[in-house]
Amino acid sequence: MTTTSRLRALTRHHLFWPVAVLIGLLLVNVPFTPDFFSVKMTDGHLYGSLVSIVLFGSPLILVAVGMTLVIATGGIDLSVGAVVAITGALTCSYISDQADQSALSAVFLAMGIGLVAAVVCGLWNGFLVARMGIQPIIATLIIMVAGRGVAQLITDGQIITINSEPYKLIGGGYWLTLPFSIFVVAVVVAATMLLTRRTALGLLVESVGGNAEASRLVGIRSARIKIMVYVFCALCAGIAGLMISSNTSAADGNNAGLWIELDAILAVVIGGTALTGGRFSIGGTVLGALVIQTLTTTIYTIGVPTQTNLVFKAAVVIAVCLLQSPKFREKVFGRKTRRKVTVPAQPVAPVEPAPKTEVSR
Amino acid sequence: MAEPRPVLQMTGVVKEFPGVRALSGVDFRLFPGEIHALIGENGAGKSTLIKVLTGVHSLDGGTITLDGESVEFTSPLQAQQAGISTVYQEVNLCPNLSVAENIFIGREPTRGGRIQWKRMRKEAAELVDRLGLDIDVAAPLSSYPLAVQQLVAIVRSVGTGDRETPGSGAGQAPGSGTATKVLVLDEPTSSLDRDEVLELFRLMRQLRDDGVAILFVSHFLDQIYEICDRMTVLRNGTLVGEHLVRDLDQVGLIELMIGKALDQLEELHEHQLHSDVGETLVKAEGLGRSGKISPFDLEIKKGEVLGLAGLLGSGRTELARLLFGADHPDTGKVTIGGKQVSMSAPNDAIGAGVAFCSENRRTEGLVPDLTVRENIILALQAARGWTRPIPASQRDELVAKYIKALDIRPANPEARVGQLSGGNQQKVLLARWLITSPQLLILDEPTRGIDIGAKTEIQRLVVSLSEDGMSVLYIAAELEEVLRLSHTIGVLRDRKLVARLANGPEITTSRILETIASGEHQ
Amino acid sequence: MTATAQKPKAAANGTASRTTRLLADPRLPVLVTAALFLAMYGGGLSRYTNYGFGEPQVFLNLFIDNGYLLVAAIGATFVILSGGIDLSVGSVIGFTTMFTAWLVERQGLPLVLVVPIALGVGAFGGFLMGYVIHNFEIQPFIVTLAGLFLFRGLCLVISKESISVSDPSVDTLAQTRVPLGLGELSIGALVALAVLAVAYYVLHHTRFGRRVYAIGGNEQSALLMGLPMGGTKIAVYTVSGFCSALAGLLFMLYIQSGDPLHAVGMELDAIAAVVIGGTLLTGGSGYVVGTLFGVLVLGLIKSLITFEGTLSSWWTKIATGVLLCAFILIQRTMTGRKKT
Amino acid sequence: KEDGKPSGSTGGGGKALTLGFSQVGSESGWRTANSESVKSAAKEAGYTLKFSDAQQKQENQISAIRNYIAQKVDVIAFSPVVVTGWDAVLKEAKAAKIPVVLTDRSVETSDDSLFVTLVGSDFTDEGRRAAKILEKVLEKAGHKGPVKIAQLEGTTGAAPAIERAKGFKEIMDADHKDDWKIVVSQTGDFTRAGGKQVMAAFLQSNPDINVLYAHNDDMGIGAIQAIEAAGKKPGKDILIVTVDGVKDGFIAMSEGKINAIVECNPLLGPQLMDVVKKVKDGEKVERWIKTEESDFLQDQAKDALPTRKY
Ligand SMILES: Nc1ncnc2c1ncn2[C@@H]1O[C@H](COP(=O)(O)OP(=O)(O)OP(=O)(O)O)[C@@H](O)[C@H]1O
Ligand SMILES: Nc1ncnc2c1ncn2[C@@H]1O[C@H](COP(=O)(O)OP(=O)(O)OP(=O)(O)O)[C@@H](O)[C@H]1O
Ligand SMILES: [Mg+2]
Ligand SMILES: [Mg+2]
Repeated sequence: MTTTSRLRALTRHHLFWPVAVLIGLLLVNVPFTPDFFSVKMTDGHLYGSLVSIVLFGSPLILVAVGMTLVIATGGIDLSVGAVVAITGALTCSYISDQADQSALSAVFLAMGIGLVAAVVCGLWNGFLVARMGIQPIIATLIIMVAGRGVAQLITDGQIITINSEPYKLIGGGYWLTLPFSIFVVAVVVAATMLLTRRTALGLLVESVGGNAEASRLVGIRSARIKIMVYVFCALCAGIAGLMISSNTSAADGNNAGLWIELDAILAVVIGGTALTGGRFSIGGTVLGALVIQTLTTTIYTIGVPTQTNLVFKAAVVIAVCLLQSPKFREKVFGRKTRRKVTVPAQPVAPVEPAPKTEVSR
Repeated sequence: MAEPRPVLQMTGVVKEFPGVRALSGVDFRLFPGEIHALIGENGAGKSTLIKVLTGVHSLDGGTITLDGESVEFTSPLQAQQAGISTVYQEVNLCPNLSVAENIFIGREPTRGGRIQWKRMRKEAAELVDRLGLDIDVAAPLSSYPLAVQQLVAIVRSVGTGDRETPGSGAGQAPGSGTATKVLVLDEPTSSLDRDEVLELFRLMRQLRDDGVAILFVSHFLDQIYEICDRMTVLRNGTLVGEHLVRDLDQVGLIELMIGKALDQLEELHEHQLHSDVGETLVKAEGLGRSGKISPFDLEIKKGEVLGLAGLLGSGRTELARLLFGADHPDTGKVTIGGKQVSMSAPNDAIGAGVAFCSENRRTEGLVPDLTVRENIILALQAARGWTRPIPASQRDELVAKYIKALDIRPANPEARVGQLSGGNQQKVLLARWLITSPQLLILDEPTRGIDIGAKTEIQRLVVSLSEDGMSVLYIAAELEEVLRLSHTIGVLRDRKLVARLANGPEITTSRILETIASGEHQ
Repeated sequence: MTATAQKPKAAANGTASRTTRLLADPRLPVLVTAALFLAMYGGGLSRYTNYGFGEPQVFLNLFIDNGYLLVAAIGATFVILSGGIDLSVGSVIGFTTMFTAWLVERQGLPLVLVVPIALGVGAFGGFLMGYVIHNFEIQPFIVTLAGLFLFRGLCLVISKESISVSDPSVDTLAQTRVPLGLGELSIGALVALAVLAVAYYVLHHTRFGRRVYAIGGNEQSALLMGLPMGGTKIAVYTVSGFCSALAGLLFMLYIQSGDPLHAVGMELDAIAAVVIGGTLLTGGSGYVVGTLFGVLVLGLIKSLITFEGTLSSWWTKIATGVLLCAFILIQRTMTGRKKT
Repeated sequence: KEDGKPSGSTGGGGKALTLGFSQVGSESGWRTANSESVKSAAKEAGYTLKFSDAQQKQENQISAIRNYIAQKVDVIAFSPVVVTGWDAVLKEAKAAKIPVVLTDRSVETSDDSLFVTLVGSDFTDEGRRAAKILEKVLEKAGHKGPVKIAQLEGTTGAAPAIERAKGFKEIMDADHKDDWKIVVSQTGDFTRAGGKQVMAAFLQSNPDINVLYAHNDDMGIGAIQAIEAAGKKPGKDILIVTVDGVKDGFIAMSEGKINAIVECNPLLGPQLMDVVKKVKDGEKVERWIKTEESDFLQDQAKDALPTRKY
């Protein structure tokens, strides 16, 4: 009895299904790659599938975390992919102009420039959404379209290759035998959690997303909060942009972060945040992003033919969503234990005896 | 017709929500041609019973029979098709559609599949007219205040019951063509004023005489005694009794409801207003907004309770919204505590110590996904800014205090507000503003949907707050309520502040009604 | 005792000034979009007359070149009005081109048979998505995103290579031009306009159409009002699937080939067109006529950029973004700022 | 030029020739170099160039061509996004007597007279060349035993990806049926990030891979990074053959990390202008003008590097 009820409580936890799916996906790999879970030391750092999942998944986690807050306010940010491209392009083009590409100061300055550009994009999105009252999807579509053009303008349509050891660290390097990006992600996620849960930001964000008019009437400066989350989201995308360009030591204005917005939104939803705004879960988003990255890796390792990649992905996404839907579980597994009629044990109250006809006719 | 048979019978109805048992084995029956009151405190399970009946919630136990046949609806549509017409507690209409469409949607008059717009508007206007409403049925519903929306919802449900109106010809009834057998009204009168209530009652009687069984929920006991034939009392999700109205007096009823002898509910009937109000706190000069309310001058003193009286749509809410900066005024200025405040957004007013508790708790008040605790502290937190969260201990203490003071049930600060009963939601909203301890508290129908016990409690609270020096702008549909609490009464008519009456023994409800009617007075 | 009280007469009409009323009119965004479109067209005229921009055919080409987008956007309008979203549009279009090309060319089926099959498949796809969205209460964004992956994947499963359609009946259909006084329109454009007319009728003059608005206005209320929610929702996605498939057929006529990468990202164009046309993404407010202007605006932006003719690849993107942005901002200021 | 329509020149005389050029997009460095080459060559030749970018969408390209027809340009040139579906618009061009030149890749049409000539390379042939050069690479490396190939494909469904795979397989099936085997093949979307990520997964699931064939340099470069992260030596433990020949590819090759590159030359601007002029003047041109391309092995890398402009 207690074990089943504990199991119940466990399955009710909002992170249960994302975790279950993640574990399931990881296990799928084992028959194809028996040493999938093994992690070994190579060249002084850890190496293995799990490590690469985290390494390659880092940018997605970052973007998705930023996206979570935007979605929680009832918005959406389609421009993250373009911001990824712009940041990478600016940073790399600055570094590539340097005589000494490995000079720390130059690298920091370059990253600063890139991130400032990201913040500017975020401010613009925030301005359009919060001050001008333009629907988020269309407001951010502008940068989604134009931003990639800007990124290519910066790179001149070429792929800018750089050769900077310190810059390489962020997205492709290792520290304490672990991919450095793990630490970046950990810091950003921790900072986000602190920022939203240790201050009142989380509450206000959820309030704005849950009922915008009510929030206005309690005096929440929702415009400010919205601008903040768009800036934050762009900043996260910017850091992801640094990572992606650092990972390959190259900035690709056209392809960097292409369609990452869809994956990020998917991650947010798998993590249990509703697209309509309101309650959000950063932990869920991180899990969601890991699920997606694992799915991608799985597709590569188990040898799915290229032409069926997308069908496979669709199947998994549908399966995940169905599993997460209480309605579905109820309909398929549940048989919903209805009719466990619990007739009252209470002394039934004095019901008037005769149904006197009270018709006033 | 020897042995009258209930048109509707529910036996042993059980409904559980995670963590709450909202109904435990309730029996209920409804006879044709009667008006049956369902009574209970906030959170007793009235709305839940209605929702279980009409297929909004699934049944966890028990049976429902309609016309002798066992039924279990899985959607409101099915219930409607079986002849149960319902007005739910919160206004559930589509604000983006026109009034006429809201009345007819799902059963628009059509010819060859094409909606007959003209006919629909004409019939809608007729139906609306029967409730004494004079509004443009082609205008979107959202352009009307809550009370009008409430009436439209009623029109929608009753209008279909007796559409044998000769003018409309066809007489094809709602949905599948069944006539209304059961009409369910969950607190339809909570924001209506006297006139509308009378109109509604007239209509209800007419329907009853036609043999429709009516289930009526209200917290106004007077109304129940005025119109109902029989009543069922719920307490805490259990049935405590079914009585003929004439067999049970108010005192007995209240005792049944709250489960203990009632002590001093009447107490407030006396004017016990303190007379020493302070200097002017708020001063509005020429404040107005075109199309909403004509420019008005208003003064509220420290510790004064200013009540607003007026009929539905007279502009009380609009006035309050302007004072709070919820709408942008076209003209005029406001000074609070001697300083002029720019009223461009609620923030300005809040900064100057004004609080506004909206009449429309669902769209303008609560954030349904957040917990009781979060909803309560929201205004205070917004005022402090996001960087300074309220310390957890202080927060929990405050929340616990108000949950207790207002008797919010369930007394669980972690419960989602959207799952609370209507009355309890209202209390949460009140608590939210009370903890900000404002200088001027604007209460727009704060007792809407609140049971009598809590209502007295709230009124007492208002009195004591004003004694402590808080100014209150009080709006209520019930004139008596305004009269009981206010030092001064502002009378509105046709969106114009027409008079200010100092409260005193000579001021009575009829006096106020006269003022409203004549429109001019000093 | 209340006999003395006179009912205040409704005054909603007189008092509200004309401008306030105009600003509140839900039709305003459509009018503004239309006006801005004309203004933009005028701008193009004055700038590129020498390059033949003034020819009526250039205007008609907007319809010829965007007919398929119009049909897809009309489907999207239904979904968005109901408060949902459909991301599978582009993929379904791509899939339809691929599927029909495959049936016609590789399987040798006659076109008269292929067209209904393709439309049926599209509609069924939409139906399935609607079914999942409604019955399992999963967010439409995600379900249709899965649809996006699925249909794009199915394209590739049919064939990785593009299939050229050389069926003579497709040829004739594609090349038929209907003269229209000043210029000519293609079959595709005419079909698109017909779909627009039907959609307008359905949305404004049938019960189904009004239910779509009701659900978009407030889903919970619509349910409690006893509207057949599930049916409507599923129908809306079915309509969208159908329109996408029809758009796919028109697209196939337009380019006479099936290719697994056709119409990638077109869902965003469709959604953008709907929103530019004044429809609210939150649902319940908007007009399908607005969608027409949304599509025309997007098409015009493309045309203007081609006529400009000197833009490098990235400036093309930037210019598209800037024009879009300018358009939206002007539209926004003209319709008056509402609180979000 | 069996249809002889290029003679329908409108003005000639002093007026500069107008060329409408519709580019696929700017999806890669290769493509950008291609656009630049066309632009600068047009400038040099003194032609008025109408350039438009289709953002990888055929419909954009079609409407661009329609617009060129409306603008009555002298010659239309374009790099088709896909090979099919051009008949209608090309017929319109023909009706308007505007000659059409294809660049970069061909189209499938029912009527050969719809375009005059193709200036460009052949993706299938590149695949074949890649297989051929792999033979040399294996020989040079003294490789013995089975050849386990990992293939990094381009964007699924894109013509270069399909044809480069096809050509490679053709030779493989013909000459190396027994000893060569493609053990894994996935798309890396023509990008470095894609190449790196996919290669990392390959190395996990198939650690015994010893040859990599990447459909473009960028994916190859990404894969090199993944190989290095796995502690292996690109160019030694795993032999690498790529297609394209961008500068970064040559740099990697000169560092010994790529073993061979099959060139696919984007700089066809001057050739195109030549052809345009000829077409305009009604001269006879060949049906397919191949670009000058060669294959490079590691020892040629150092010398070839300075010639790489993009
Ligand atoms: N969806 C829900 N989820 C969880 N609990 C609910 C839900 N709906 C109602 N409840 C709980 O059921 C109980 C009965 O609520 P109900 O709304 O029926 O009360 P009521 O009698 O209508 O009160 P009121 O007079 O305030 O409207 C309350 O404790 C409420 O919190
Ligand atoms: N016949 C009418 N009855 C009621 N309201 C109307 C009528 N005609 C117009 N209205 C609307 O009423 C609004 C004023 O309503 P307001 O909410 O201020 O009234 P109120 O006095 O607060 O009434 P209540 O809150 O009881 O509905 C006006 O903006 C107007 O749009
Ligand atoms: Mg209730
Ligand atoms: Mg009011």
